[in-house]
Amino acid sequence: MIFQMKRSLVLTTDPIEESSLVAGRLLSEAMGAVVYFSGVVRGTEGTTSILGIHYEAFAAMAEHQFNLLFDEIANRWPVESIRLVHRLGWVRVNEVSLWVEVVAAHRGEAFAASQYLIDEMKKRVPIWKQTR
Amino acid sequence: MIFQMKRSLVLTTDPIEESSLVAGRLLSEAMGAVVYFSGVVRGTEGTTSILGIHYEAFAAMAEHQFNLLFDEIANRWPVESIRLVHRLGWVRVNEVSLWVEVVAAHRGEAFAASQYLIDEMKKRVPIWKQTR
Amino acid sequence: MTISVHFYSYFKDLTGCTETHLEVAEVCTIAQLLEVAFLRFPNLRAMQNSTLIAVGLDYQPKSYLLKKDDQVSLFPPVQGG
Amino acid sequence: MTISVHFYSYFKDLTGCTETHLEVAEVCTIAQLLEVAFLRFPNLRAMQNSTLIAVGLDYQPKSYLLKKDDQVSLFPPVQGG
Repeated sequence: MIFQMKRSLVLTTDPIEESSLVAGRLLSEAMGAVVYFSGVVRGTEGTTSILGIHYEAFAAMAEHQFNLLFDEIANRWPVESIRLVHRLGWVRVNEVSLWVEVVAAHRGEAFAASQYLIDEMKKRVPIWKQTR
Repeated sequence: MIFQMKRSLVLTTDPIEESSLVAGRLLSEAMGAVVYFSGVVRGTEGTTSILGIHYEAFAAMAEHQFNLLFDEIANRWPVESIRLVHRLGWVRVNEVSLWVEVVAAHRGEAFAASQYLIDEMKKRVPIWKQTR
Repeated sequence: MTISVHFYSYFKDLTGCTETHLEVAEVCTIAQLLEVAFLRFPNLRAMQNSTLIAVGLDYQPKSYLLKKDDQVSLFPPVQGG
Repeated sequence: MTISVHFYSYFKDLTGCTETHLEVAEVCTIAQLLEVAFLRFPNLRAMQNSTLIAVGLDYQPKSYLLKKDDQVSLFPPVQGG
């Protein structure tokens, strides 16, 4: 079951090109639901205006922890594929720092899996931010 | 509060161009979360293979019911904007029939509002399908 | 008075038309209109528990009291998305 | 034995380094390693309740028994997304 779910994980200092990512979507004829999440750097942190956020990762551990999470999702929901891109380094306000795509047959599992993925990564995946 | 939420509603027989829609996204600096849902026509209905689905709408009422739903969402969640495109007429297997974008400050409200919108439209908005 | 009634989805097949005009009493609820409709289109009666009813662009209950020039729409459960 | 310890995020500022080597007993838990670390880097002690601990690429509890060549990482709560 675990290995039937396709995964794509990218940690990158390049801007996240959402349109190209969406255009490159693959899904089989049995799939009916795709959920995307784009996390965007907000212009304020608390009450302070910021210019952007610098993201630092313990990259090898981040990849490993993402893969453990993907395994959990594959065991729990019939998801056909997950693609996740997390930006590292300097990300300006209004730019996307996290992009997630979850493809499933039905929307219930696509929404549940994508929310679980984001909630859990924020607890476990070793990435930190520093506002500037 | 209601009128602060931007809305865009399109009912169309043209293919839904997700990449262009994503590229045309507008969001203010206070926004940090965008949720997209793409509903795709599956290749089977029950156990039968199909070629596609023909969507019929009572268009004026569909628009009115979508707007009532947008009002409810605007009253309930601090959502900055919603864009929704529903395809009508003949839609082939693997093509998108419904596309939704919800922009909010935080992911909790973006996920909640998008799921509520889709759940409720499936109960109230007068659109019907006929598989072929 | 005369009430115009529109049909959508497979209700068009059940009735063989997209629109009809039904003659009803001056004081008439949607429930009473439906009885008139079932006499004209007997195939609709079996669907009555799942029939959705709109007047103009809004859903209305069977107790709704019809007014002159009301446009009634009858259709099966919706299936968008 | 000697254990290499990596720091991430503002733990680098608190310690002034990205990596260090700490000398510990041959039988040593992470809890005991942390005590050695707090002597060398007193600023870390205040963070101990929110410190996350990994050995290699996996999180481990303070009761974990260290092995030769274990690579330990210490860092504050993660904030991805």
